[in-house]
Amino acid sequence: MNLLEHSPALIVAIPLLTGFLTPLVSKINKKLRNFIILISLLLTLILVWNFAFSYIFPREEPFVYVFGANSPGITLPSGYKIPVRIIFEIDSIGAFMSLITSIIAFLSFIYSLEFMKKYRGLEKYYTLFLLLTAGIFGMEFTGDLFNFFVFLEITSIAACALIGFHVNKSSCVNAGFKTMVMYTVAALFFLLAVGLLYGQYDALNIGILATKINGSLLDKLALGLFITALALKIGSVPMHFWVPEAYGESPSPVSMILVTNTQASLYALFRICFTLYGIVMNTALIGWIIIILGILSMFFGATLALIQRSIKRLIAYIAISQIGYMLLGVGVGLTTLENPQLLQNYGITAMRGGIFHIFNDAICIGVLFLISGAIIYRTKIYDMNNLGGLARNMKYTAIFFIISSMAISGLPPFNGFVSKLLIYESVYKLNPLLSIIAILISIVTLANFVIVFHGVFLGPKLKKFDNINDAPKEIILPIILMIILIVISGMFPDLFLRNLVEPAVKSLINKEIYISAIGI
Amino acid sequence: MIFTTTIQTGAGYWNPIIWLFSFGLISILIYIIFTLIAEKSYKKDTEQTLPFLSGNIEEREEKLHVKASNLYWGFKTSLEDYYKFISKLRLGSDAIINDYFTWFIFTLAVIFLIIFGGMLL
Amino acid sequence: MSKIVKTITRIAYVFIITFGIYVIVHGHLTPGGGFQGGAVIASSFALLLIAYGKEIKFLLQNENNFSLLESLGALAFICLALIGLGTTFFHNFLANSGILFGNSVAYGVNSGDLNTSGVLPLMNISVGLKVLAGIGSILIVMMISVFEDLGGESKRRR
Amino acid sequence: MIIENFPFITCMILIIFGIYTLLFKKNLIKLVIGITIIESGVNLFLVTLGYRENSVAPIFTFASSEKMVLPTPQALTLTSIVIGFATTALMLSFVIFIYHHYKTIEIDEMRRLEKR
Repeated sequence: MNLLEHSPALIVAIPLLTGFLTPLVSKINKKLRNFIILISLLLTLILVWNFAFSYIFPREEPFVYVFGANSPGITLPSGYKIPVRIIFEIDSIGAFMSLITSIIAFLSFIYSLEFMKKYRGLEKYYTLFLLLTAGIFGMEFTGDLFNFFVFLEITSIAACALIGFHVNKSSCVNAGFKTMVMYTVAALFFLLAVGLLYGQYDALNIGILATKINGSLLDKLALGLFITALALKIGSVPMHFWVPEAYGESPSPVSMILVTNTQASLYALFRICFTLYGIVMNTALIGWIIIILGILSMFFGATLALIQRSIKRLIAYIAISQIGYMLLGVGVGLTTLENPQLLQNYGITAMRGGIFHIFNDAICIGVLFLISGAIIYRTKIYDMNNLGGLARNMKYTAIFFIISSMAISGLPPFNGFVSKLLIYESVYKLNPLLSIIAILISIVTLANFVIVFHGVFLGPKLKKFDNINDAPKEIILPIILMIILIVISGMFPDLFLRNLVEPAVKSLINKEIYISAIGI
Repeated sequence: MIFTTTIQTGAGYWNPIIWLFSFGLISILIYIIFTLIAEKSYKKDTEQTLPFLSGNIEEREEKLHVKASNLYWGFKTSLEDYYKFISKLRLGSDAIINDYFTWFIFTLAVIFLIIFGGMLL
Repeated sequence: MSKIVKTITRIAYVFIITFGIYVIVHGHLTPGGGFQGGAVIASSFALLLIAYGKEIKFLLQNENNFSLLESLGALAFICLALIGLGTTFFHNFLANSGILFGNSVAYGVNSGDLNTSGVLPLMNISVGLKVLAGIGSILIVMMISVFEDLGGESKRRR
Repeated sequence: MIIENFPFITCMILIIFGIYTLLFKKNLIKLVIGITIIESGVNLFLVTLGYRENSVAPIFTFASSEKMVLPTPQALTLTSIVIGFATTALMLSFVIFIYHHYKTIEIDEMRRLEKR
């Protein structure tokens, strides 16, 4: 076996290893520490890209990686086969999510270098950061419900400790506590659902459970628990409370990677709805639940954002409403899953829109958090009412803000427009009302960014900002890289749709391939 | 070719290159039209460009900026009832952990209702 | 704390630590393992901190070293897993090899052999190290902030 | 029948107690206790799933019966206890820091202080 075939394990292990190496190296030299983390994240990025493009996307069937042995199960002397091993099972959508995670984690680290420089306790910050990254990769790779729970809790703990990183600010600690309570509750209900399934079928593996599941009363109970717990983790209305707290109070690079963490839970929701329950349950019903959650998130997120005063909280509410679009797109795909004709007619298009929007949301919301971080880095002010006229001092930041906000509110010719157009035109065929709401919410989103742009960047020059200019290179560099990604994916959406999104959509729809890959 | 950018969206298609091209063309057209019908009597750097504040003393420049939370004032005021309703439902930012958890249990109950009720239909 | 508590703590903590080490080392034979043993050892730290308070300078001043020990434990764990990469991650390369912990397990009823099951005892030990250091450092940080709170309040009362 | 289901009933009761605590108690420490109660309920549920009649734990030392239970549920429970420990520790540390800032751990008090 060549070393590249161990990529799934290495992708999780390298950040973990570096994470625990960090406190040791930090004793010796701070620069060496930063260098090691940079190298490890770069290595992870390269490994993820190589793995995705040489092992996942060209092949139809998912890649199964078994820990500690060569086959996923053991055969007892009596001939009974049980899948006892820890396995990673990666298909196109998992690889797609991990691509996003690797980019975001790498850029977020570059940004942290300068942004977090002046704080103490950085070795703990980087340890938690790398732990969070490893946890997100684990969530996206695992083919086992209990391991998913473990990685979910790893990310919860790391994320909440990062949210409350500024322990001398009362709002940060408060946000960390609230988020932790909600995350833990969600994870416990998730575990209860896993237990309900295990008690009936003696399996934890998603593929094996999917072959055994028969839609009994307990299965439905577990489905309800799964959907609610994961809907809390993705911050869907009416369980969105932790989102503005967490995104709004955490350091900006952390907010960016938290968006990816949220999306990993979104991936799990899709995986459970499509693969685990896709065969036995009425998927139209689950699809409608997800559509309703999506519509609620879109509507309340965008309208509540209008009355926010803190710039980061406003973006957090926009992030809630963007999650709604993904839920809407993929939910519409889910309603048509049982009907191949409707699926071809509009279901696949909706799912393409929804999945492509995951990428757009990670990039655009991420860069918006970075930009707000750049503003906060220079002015140390969160409240938009005390800001103004910054376009005179921070020219490039203002331009980047325009591009990213146009992209996320769905204005042509950027990437957000493409995914939203795909969603509008396909959702219209299911129910015109959904499409109309989606378009209206896009307008409200744009209005929100007009508020930010006018309040922060326009207006007369303020005296207190006289000696402020654009943020330093280390902060601008990741922003520029992400803006380039936005522009490229806006100019050549076909490149992304055909090479990344379509395999992901296919792997969600063709659930039998995922289920049969374990082979027990 | 890798860079074929036309995307079929179900009901239509989208091509950013064509869009950019036509956008540039239309902008140039509009610019030409506006320069043709522009006001000829406008002169730069004269008194006619100053704002007319009906005799009031001009405020200091810093105070002229409309603050972020005052933007869309009318819109927000007309939606005041909606925001009051939201805050009565404890969905806004004034909710506490108990409210968060109440909504969690509520959603759980509703989703159970839909799943079990939907099966009966 | 009263003299009785202090005396009993002084006697008991040695036994608690010994028992914790037993639980860690016998993780692959009896119920227990790295986490449980580590938690047992850490509970002795908690006992010391509660009984003696600020007198336990050995613990209170060594919070950083505890964090280092914690990372060392985790590093050892991951490195052991990485060495298995010859076949797969987490592969038990020491089992039945005859080197360290390398005896093969006897079939049927037997009294248990400590020198078996390959990397598992090593992993138990590293996990135990991580857990005892991790819980220890958490306890120390919590205790320090609690002492600060108590000190602050008494100052304000004056 | 009822005796067999007794553990399941117990963990249901535990979970309901935890939910009650989270719904109606306004003290941060009590909230953490509520979460811990739910957690114990879930852990009890998991470990109950692993129970099989007349079989022994899968330890080779002095094994008296040939029937051994699959240790997966125990492993799950153990992992979830470990994770629960970590989350509880993190939450309690947050509570300590909150007490540092507000000098109270009652939610109502905290809100009053925030508004001022």
